[in-house]
Amino acid sequence: MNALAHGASYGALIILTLLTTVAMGVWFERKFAGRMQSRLGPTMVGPVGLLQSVADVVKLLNKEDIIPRDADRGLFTLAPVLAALLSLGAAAVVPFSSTVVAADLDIGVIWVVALGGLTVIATFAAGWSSNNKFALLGAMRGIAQSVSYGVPLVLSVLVPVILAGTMSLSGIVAWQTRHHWFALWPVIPGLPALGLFFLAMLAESNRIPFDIPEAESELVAGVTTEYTGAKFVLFYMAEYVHTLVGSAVASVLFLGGWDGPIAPGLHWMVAKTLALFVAVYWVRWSLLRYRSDQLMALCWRRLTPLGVGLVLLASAWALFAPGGPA
Amino acid sequence: MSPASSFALVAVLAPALAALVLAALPALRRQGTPAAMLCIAGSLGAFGAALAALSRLAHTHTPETWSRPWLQAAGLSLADVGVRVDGTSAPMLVVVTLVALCVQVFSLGYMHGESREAFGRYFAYHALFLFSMNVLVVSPNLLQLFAGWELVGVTSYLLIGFYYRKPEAAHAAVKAFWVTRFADMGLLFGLLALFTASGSFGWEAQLSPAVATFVTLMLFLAVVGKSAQFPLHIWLPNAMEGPTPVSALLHAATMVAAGVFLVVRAAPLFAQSETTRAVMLVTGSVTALFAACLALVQTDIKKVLAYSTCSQLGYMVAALGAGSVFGGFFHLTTHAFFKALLFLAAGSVIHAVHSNEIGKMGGLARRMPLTGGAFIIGALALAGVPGLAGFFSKDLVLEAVEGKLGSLPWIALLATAFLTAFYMGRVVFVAFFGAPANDHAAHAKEHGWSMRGPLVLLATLSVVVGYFGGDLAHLGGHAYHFHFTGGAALASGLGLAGIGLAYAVYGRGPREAPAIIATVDRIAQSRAVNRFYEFGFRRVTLVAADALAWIDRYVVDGLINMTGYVTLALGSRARKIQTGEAPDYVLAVMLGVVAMAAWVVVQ
Amino acid sequence: MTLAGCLTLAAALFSLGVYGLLTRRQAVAVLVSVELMANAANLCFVAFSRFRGDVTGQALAVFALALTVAEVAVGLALVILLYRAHGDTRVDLASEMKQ
Amino acid sequence: MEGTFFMVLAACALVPAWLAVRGANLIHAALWLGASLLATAAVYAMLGASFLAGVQVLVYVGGVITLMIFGVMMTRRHEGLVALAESRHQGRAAAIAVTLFAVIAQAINATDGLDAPLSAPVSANGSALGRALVVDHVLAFEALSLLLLAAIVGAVVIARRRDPPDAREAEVPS
Repeated sequence: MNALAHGASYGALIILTLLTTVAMGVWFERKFAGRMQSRLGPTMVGPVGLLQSVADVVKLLNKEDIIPRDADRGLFTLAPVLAALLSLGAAAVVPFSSTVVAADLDIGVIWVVALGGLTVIATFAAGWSSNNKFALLGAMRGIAQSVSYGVPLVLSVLVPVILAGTMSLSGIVAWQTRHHWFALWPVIPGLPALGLFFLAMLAESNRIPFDIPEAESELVAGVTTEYTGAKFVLFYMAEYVHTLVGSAVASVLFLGGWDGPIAPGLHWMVAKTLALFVAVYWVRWSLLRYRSDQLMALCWRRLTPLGVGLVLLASAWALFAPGGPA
Repeated sequence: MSPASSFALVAVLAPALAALVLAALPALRRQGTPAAMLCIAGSLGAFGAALAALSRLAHTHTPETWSRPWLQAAGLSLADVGVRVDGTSAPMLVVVTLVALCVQVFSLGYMHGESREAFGRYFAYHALFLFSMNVLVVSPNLLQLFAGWELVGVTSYLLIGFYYRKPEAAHAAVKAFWVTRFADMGLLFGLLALFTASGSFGWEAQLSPAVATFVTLMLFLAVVGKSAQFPLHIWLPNAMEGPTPVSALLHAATMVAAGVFLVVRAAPLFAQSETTRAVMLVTGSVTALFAACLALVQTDIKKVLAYSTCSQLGYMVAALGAGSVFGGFFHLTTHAFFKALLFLAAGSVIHAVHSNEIGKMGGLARRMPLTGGAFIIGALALAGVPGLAGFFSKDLVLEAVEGKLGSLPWIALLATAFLTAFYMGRVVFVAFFGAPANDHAAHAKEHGWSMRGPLVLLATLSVVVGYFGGDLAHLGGHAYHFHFTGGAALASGLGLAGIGLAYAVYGRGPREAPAIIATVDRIAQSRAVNRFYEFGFRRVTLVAADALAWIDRYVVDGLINMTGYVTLALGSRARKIQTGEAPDYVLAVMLGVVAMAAWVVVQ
Repeated sequence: MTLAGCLTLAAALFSLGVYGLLTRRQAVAVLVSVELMANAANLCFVAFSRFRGDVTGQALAVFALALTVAEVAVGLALVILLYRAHGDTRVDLASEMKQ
Repeated sequence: MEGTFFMVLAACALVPAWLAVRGANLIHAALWLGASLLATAAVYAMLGASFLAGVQVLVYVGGVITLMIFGVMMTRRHEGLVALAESRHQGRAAAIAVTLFAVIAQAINATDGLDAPLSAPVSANGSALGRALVVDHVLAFEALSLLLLAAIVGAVVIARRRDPPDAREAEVPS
């Protein structure tokens, strides 16, 4: 029961933090995008527009909750909830420090990847239940994309798993604490694996340059076309959380997680996660969208073989390098 | 492996090699002459090896056997295959290979007009025949002998039917094949009975009298077929449709003698059955006399010789029936040479005048002196004129038969001797003396040395081989020493009388045949034996076959068809189960699963 | 939680799968039922693995899982083919073999 | 507590399973199957097979269900998503399923020793399972790899269009 209480309390803490971070993240992104585009971004609500996100949320929650007449009502409602739950659920196993973790599963890596994969279901449910052809097209693209990018994602995740010899996220961090970060050494499977994970994560969470399910210039707003109000908030939030958790996982897997000098572990972890989070936005506001077939070609012709190669290299390293994993 | 048997093995394998090469390389076979040369080389090698084996045996006087187990099962072998060199097989091997060699060389000239392809095919058959015959001759047991027996049957079929585009030839080939095959059933039954009774295929088994009689009678049936004894002689005259050298080799000197050879080989078995020997004696003398009568009236030179062969084989069989194994074997040996000589000389004549009819010849002795001389030597040898090969062996036969079965066989054989001299005299006087019957005969010429050489060689042998009787007997462990007796005087007197009569009748040109000969001719024309077979075939076999066919069609097939109809009917009902829809099949599978699971649980 | 409980659950899932297999005509729905049955079998493997204290059962379950995935991939390819041929995916339409 | 939890999970597995095999809507059926499989995964986790539970979620729910939905969407027109056509074997099918369950249940009842509480979990971190997979049963593992490869190639070949796709068009795995 103690573990349960521990998990529950930390879980609640982490969720609250995440939600706050999302709110701040939206503000940060708008300011960031504004600066990149030589404008100011939000300024009106609160000091330097800090409360803009809060205002947005309040506004959205007050909006009418529209369910299209021919929609599949059950799924239409389930989809955003599922999306939010899954992204938050993935966060449950991410260790923010050696103690701040809701559930330190021995198969944490699989948990994260599996829940990430399940997001597809939510995407699909949203797109299909809307009974809107843009939404459905978006869902179809999303499924193809997620299923495909699941492959390089898993392959890139396998690199630290093989090198550390464990599937527990905190175990991987602990290994890096004892030895070195995987992004730094062995640099050849490590750093490319980080890049691979980053790209695959962008695709899995439908971020630019892989935001084809949304593709606002083509599909209005993709799967979220018919969503308004609270449901839209859930989707929006889920996407942010997904990205955030992805960044956290990348930090854990490749950048040593809470490992760092001087400052407490939690600070290091948050710093690394936010750095990656910023990188995601940087990419978002810098790059253009890929075309669907280019996206697939990239996945199957470039990233997947690369991932296989990295896994083989990591295996070789684990087998032959001196002082490899036990 | 001892020298003699290795020589014998070479004698078997040399022609086999030639046959194999010719079978495997159709291009070479179709070249003609190279194929012939290869075949003759094989025969030459075989002859040399046979001679070496014989001389070796003459030196050691010890029979030799080399064999390997064959058809092994459960540690036991059914029989051995190999070679056996003894006083019977070694001389026979020499005779066979020598005659074969002569015939093949002769064929080089005789078959010259054939297309290259047919020429090659002819020699390929010859090589195969020689191999088969040698297998038969050297076999250490009766099973291998049987294999060789059937092989020579096949090659005989192939060679009789050599001109397969000619309907008569094809027909004759089939007839020979079927008649001998019918007789071969006897050999098969005999062998099976022998194996059942003695557990082996050896010829030295001791059998109970009844079994011995059965086995030997069955073997003798095969002999009757192969050696053209009455009443299964009918295939041999037809077999003359084949090329004449083939007649000389297969149907005079070697293959037909295989029957006699079988009896000689299996003499220990035949010695155990008085009954069989009596049957042989009767059959042999009847055949001898009967065939000689038929030979009187034939106008086809080859048919005269064919019936003459039947007749002489009857002599041998009669000798064997009388218990004189060596008498039969000796006559076999001498007959092989002079009958081959006669056939080759006849072939030479036929080649010159383009006809088989003696009426279309005449005066050939002057135009073809060598051929004529060879034929006359052969005829005299056949007639039993003293000093020539036939005289010694025929005398031995008559001596053996004398006094058996109330002397009737002896009288028949004496009469045959007379008739033999007469019909041979007839042929000689009509064909070789007098005036040429037509332009062909008038312009006949001798042929090249490939045809004359074998004639000279065989003529020489026909003269001298009789004097080696003692050595031959010694080799086979028999006692024989020629001494001139009253019987011999009687036989040779009858022979001379026959020649004289022939001269009286035919010596001064063609003349009306005497009444008695005309009668025989009428009887011969009636083809009584053939008609008996035809009757038997048409009235008995075909009717029985029709009845069986009816039963097969309406009873057996009816049952089968009924099965088919029932199955079809059931199938069209059952087809409705097959809906082609997967769920139905799944349903059935699941029913089965549930039933099985329930069964297990209930258990 | 007992082995009997797990096995009974598996049996119930399997029977449901059988029921679906027999009643469904839509190819994908048939696949759904088959998956349910395979899953029930896997549950048995895992339960016995725990019961016997032997990891082999789990290994078997992993193998079965992979097999199922392969089956679904090929099955769906066939469904697509069926759709191209008939414009529909009802399995009872594919009865050409009947003739 | 554990027993109750198991009962809840069993219900969570069975009810969606029922809906999966009875539901008229194919998409719903596939999703209900996913739910049932998730519940089964939870049972796996309870049984100490956490790795298997994760793989179940990853492969089955994330992969297989997705593929199925994809298959449905590729092969159904939008208006035809509802699977109205039911087989005519309803009654027989129900009888067979019930009999099967009864038979198995009877077999379980009749066997002694199945009611004892389960022993300790066999694999805590998956390493034993890993060893079983690639050491003890490596041949089966390799054979399975080959099978998967064959299945991938086969699926691509079966499902690919007759006319060769535009060179720029990447093949979408399905």
